[in-house]
Amino acid sequence: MTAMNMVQALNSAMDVMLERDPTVLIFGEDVGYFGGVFRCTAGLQQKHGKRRVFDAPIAEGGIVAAAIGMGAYGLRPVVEIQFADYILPAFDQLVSEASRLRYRSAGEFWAPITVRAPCGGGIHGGQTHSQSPEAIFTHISGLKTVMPSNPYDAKGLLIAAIEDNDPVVFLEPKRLYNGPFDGHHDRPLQSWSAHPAGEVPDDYYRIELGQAAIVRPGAQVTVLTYGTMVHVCLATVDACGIDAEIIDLRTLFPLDIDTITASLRKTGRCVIAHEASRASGLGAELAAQLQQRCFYSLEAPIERVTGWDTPYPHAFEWQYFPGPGRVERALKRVMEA
Amino acid sequence: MTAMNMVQALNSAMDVMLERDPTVLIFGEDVGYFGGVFRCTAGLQQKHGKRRVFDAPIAEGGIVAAAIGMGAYGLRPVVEIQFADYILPAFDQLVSEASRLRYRSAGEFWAPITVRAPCGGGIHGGQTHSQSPEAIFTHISGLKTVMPSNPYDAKGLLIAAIEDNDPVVFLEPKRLYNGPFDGHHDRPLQSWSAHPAGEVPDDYYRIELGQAAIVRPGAQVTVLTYGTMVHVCLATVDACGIDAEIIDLRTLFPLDIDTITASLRKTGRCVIAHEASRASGLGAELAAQLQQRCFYSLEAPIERVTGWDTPYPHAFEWQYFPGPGRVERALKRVMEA
Amino acid sequence: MPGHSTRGLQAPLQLHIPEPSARPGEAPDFSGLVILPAGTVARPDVHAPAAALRELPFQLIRVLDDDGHAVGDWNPHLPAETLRAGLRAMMLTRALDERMVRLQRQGKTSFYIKSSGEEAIGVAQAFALQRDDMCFPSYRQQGLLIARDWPIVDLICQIFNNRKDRLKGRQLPILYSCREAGFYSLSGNVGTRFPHAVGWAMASAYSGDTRIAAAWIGDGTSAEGDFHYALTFASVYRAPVILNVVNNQWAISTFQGIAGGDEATFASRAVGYGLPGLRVDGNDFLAVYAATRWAAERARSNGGATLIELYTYRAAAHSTSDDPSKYRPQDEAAHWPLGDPVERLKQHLIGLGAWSEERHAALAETLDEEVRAAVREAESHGTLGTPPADPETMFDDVFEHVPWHLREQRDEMKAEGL
Amino acid sequence: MPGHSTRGLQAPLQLHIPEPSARPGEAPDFSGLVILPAGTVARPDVHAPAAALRELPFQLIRVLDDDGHAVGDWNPHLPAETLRAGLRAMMLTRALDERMVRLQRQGKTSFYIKSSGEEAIGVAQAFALQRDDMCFPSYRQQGLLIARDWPIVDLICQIFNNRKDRLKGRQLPILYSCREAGFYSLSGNVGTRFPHAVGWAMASAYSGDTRIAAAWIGDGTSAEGDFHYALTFASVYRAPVILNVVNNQWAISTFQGIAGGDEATFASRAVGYGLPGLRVDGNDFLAVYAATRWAAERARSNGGATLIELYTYRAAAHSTSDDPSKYRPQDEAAHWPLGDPVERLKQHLIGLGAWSEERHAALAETLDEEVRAAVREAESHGTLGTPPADPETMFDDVFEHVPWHLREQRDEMKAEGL
Ligand SMILES: Cc1ncc(C[n+]2csc(CCOP(=O)(O)OP(=O)(O)O)c2C)c(N)n1
Ligand SMILES: Cc1ncc(C[n+]2csc(CCOP(=O)(O)OP(=O)(O)O)c2C)c(N)n1
Ligand SMILES: [Mg+2]
Ligand SMILES: [Mg+2]
Repeated sequence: MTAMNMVQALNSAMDVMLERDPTVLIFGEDVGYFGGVFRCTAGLQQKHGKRRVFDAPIAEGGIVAAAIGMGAYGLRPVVEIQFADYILPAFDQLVSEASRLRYRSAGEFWAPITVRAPCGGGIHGGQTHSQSPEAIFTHISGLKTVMPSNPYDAKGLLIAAIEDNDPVVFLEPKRLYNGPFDGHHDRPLQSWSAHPAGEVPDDYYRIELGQAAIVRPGAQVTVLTYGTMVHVCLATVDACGIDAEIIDLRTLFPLDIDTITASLRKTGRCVIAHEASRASGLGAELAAQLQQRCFYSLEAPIERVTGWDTPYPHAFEWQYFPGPGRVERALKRVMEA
Repeated sequence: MTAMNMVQALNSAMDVMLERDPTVLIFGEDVGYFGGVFRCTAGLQQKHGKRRVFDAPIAEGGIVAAAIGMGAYGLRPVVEIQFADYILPAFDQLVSEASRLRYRSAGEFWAPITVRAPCGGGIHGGQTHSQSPEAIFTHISGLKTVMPSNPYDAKGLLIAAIEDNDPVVFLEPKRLYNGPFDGHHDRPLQSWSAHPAGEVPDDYYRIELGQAAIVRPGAQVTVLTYGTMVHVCLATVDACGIDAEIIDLRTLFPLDIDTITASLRKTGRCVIAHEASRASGLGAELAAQLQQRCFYSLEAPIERVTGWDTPYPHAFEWQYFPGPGRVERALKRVMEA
Repeated sequence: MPGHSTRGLQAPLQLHIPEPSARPGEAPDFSGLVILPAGTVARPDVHAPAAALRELPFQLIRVLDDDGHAVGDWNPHLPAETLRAGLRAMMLTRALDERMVRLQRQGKTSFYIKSSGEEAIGVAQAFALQRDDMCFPSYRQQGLLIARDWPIVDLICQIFNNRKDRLKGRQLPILYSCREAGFYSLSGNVGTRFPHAVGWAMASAYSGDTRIAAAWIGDGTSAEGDFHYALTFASVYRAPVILNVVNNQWAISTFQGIAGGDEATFASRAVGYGLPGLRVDGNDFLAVYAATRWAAERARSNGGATLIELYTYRAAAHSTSDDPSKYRPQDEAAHWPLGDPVERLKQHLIGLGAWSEERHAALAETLDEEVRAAVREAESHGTLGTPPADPETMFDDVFEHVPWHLREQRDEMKAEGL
Repeated sequence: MPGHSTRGLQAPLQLHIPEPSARPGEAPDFSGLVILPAGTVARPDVHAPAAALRELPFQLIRVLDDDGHAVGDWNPHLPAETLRAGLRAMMLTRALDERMVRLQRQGKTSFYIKSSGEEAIGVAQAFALQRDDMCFPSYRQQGLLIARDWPIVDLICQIFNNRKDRLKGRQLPILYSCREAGFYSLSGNVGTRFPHAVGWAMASAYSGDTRIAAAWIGDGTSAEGDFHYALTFASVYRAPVILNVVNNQWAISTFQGIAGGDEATFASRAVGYGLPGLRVDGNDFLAVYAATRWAAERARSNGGATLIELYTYRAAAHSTSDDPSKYRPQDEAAHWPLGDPVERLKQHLIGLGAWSEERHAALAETLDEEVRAAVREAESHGTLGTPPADPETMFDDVFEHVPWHLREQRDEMKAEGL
């Protein structure tokens, strides 16, 4: 066990996989010599050689396309998209190719690729370094989408993603890279060193895709969330004294429906929290599933606490970000309904 | 008034707008001399000249990008993407540029573009000529998304879309081009000539964006649908004797929430039907909105009848397509709940 | 200085919209094409630096002259046996195409795409590659499969989407996938697999393998971003790949000028990436073979990628959904100055004394019968409308393992009796 | 023949990963650059056919020689007054950049991007264009705005995201939009506006206007699909646009070889699209002016687009978030063989007898004071952390008219007291 922040945990996951599996290779913008603008691949080229870890042209579509071709050959490429905002030039390759290759070839070819990208806001990144595009991936049949909320999960999930034989979009809430941000931007920064999930095994381990984690058991209301919002919700619940059950989805698609519905059947109330904008966000799918599966258990309308349906406005970050105040009031509305 | 099918109505809308507004121009793959693979622009180059109506390179991203630049100049380009399946290479331009230009420039520049694309299945088009990608557009702040279900609406909505100063994704259910397909693929083809909405004014008229249409008033259950599924739902309801209120959304974003919620408050029951796959489809957003806004009116879980969460499988079109049988059983489930 | 304007004196700008040389009702007009005699282009060393080859993509590599003689540096000097095998594969490709279009008209399949006039491309290129080199074709290189002796009955079963369709009815007719034949899965999206070939080739190099990759894209499709990605990655990482642009003059109804072909050759796109660009008479079996061989040798010796423009003409409709008489002169194909690939190889073989009209006619008949037999066999497994597999298989292969939501939807479908 | 394999005899393939000539701890090494003397490249007629210009993109257009003399065909013979105006604009750009980085360190803004070493590009190009020609810049052409006399206080207000920020706090610092100055809205996405410029130029031509467009993209960003779209559309429709690639050798930590620059010049990408490609010493004010002028005249006379590679060096960090000593030799900028654009124009003016060290020092001081004054004025409207506008404005401009769901969300935000 070593104390790691999320960057170090991700780095360790890739290091372990480069060591274990000669078909694993890593490329992306600035990931080689420099080690990535967030340092997630720092030292990996130096350790494993530039054949295994190298810089790519600024062409996200080309990066994903090359990875698919490598995957079809038999390699297991892990590519970094510098910001999730910049995954869109690769969207056609992800949707029309990566996600369909196995299906249309009836299993002759597949794309065991992992596409890592830092996502989310809270870092003063403005419109194009703050987005949370996960919902659009969850609409695509054949893609898996993952978002860890702490170093321990990050490493275990990334290893599982790399070993997965299907394409995985692996979104990393960059606001959590250095510490468990609870949404109180006016308070001192927290660090992972004080957090139990900042203790990370040095070796190989997996956290299976498709399994949510109940990060706080509770009886009164279910909170479904993921990424940075896990910590915002935890802090909010701790502060406001509502006995909420907080579920960190971890894998956004396919959902861990059993864990989710079991919780809701128990509590009868639900708040969904995500940073992404509301309309057709992942919260919509969750609410749609739950109102159908747990209709007779529901005691209040399911509330969504989300980013507004606007681009991410740089100077109004804290009015946009669904912070503790908004989570708390949603919880109260749901409890009072 | 002239009897028109949907292709002719769309053609008429573009003809009228080319005539009225010298800043309107049309380009896209095969739309010029040939008039489009579905003939929607037939005769327009011959009538208005190749400066106004011309072929474009096979580069959907370039087509949309060029249109945005033209829009910023002051033109009102209408571009055709040959199939909605092929809009994805333009996704980054639509999301990162068209939808954000006005916002990020605080109104200095905007993109008054219309992106037309035939969508949907039921024509034996296989995986890449059958998709219904509307949900991903409805997640993007700054885009409007429209889908007509008949010739009359198609013309009025397309004119409104062209005149709109925001970017509009205009999806045309290609299975409806020639007739109001009711999902009974084993019955003779119907034609628009026998349908009241096949009577179309020759001149200019608008159907405002953002307004749904109640295509069948009813008291027992609300059916929310759009595109081809409007006719499938109408036929199903006619056949099964349930007094359903069928709402054709027409504009998929922004939604006509008042019409929708008023209906649900009245009926207390709801079925949502769309061709697109289920997970994170538009039905999710509708269900999420409705369970929240009409919680205390709801007498049964909201059901979604949708395409399955697989690519569109060519030879199993009628097992994939959410046909009358599935709609009927969903209605019954909702009525019996 | 900025701000200083001379607007009043300036002539207005004009938008240029390119037009083909002839439209329906007009006489075909290829007078604009400058085609130099066969044998005039020098063949550089396969290790020549790309910088020394910058004018090559503006020339046209031809081996077979107007009399059917093989001339010049690029003549690959293939044995007659190989030429006859190539002729046979081209003729079989053509026979299959003809028969399938008829069956489409008879309603036995919904869709087909012919490669008429372009048979030399898939076939000669397959001959120039090794059998385990990996091909990333577009939908018009069925010749690759035929040249690699892939059983046509397997293709027809896919076209019929019948019980023996290995793709389980999931794909439109002709969107094959034949891993064993080194033929990558096709998709309806044009262009998207072009950069996969580069990734595959990089993977082969990464692995110290000896296999190279080859990819095909149309003149029209070269405008997609995927084309640029492929060239960029191929150049940067010196990937062992052959990138082919099949310039058959048309992209459905759109002539090659709308993809930029009036302003420069497609082969010359190579220049800006520091790659060799070869422009080849695509209807000349020997030239296509020779150019591909050159590029393959270069790639195999770690010399990196080559861009090849195959200059040809789409002699048939775009697909069975298309009617070219709506946008180009009906008889344009007949006026194509580079002739027909089958006819040209046949004449060459006859000139060599290694073939005859009689043998040719007999072979054509044999191949037609071969196709008919394959059709009969395929039909015994069903045609259009025959369920290809259990509809439940629809939920397989979305992921490696079927997840809960698809199991649920599969059950829902079964419960619905679909 | 296919199937015939000689695998056993073949050497394994290898993956090539390009590397820059020096890394931290090593001596800067530009010995690989072949830089011919100034004045050696002939200036073709602006109406010359692109096919006659295919070798041009492999040369380097330079006017100022090592002694600061203007030599050769490309010398634009600008009056001293214009040169001094250009020098001033470059110096003001630099002064602003320096001050802003200091303010960023002081926490008055969160982010900044300098154009150090690249000032000749924005400035000389603005001088060569007309003021109402439309610019589609990347984030490193602030010189355009300065040369067009746009008030720097307006820029600083955006950088501070303060009450006078015309963009209402919506954008990261330096992502300007100045419609009145013909400066298109910037975005954090690299490359996406490059093809907008072509669309704008097509629209200008469509409208019989006389204004042309110009766009800028980085060496690294040229790998995006948007680059290819822009060149394709510009070529096909002969759009009146100047497409600039600023090759400053680096893309954050990635050297230009990863974008293909080791294999061919970026200017030579033009060849494959039938466009002229000019490769220009980007640190030579006169050469940049002359090349841009050539391209502008060509575009204005319906001769279509030109691709210009501006060969320069990013002398500063990528942005205030970057530390280049982590990936390139610390003193690499000082070894850049093409010097510094301000210094070179200054020496040229002194050589002409139209400038002096004293006037230069005095001007530098004046400009520094000008920037300080602008900062003071901007600060009076707030700096980082000062609310730029009412948060409610956050819901404006998503659409032309605020729709119901955003009105509702705005009310929700107000009710939350945010
Ligand atoms: C991404 C995408 N855009 C558009 C289409 C529609 N389409 C199918 S084939 C075709 C023409 C392709 O022309 P070309 O590349 O020249 O190939 P050819 O058909 O001539 O072999 C078009 C536009 C498509 N299939 N995919
Ligand atoms: C689509 C996209 N991908 C990646 C990035 C991250 N990024 C910002 S600047 C940059 C480097 C650009 O280099 P270059 O084009 O050479 O321009 P320069 O910074 O040298 O002026 C990168 C990769 C981005 N902003 N947008
Ligand atoms: Mg073609
Ligand atoms: Mg750069």
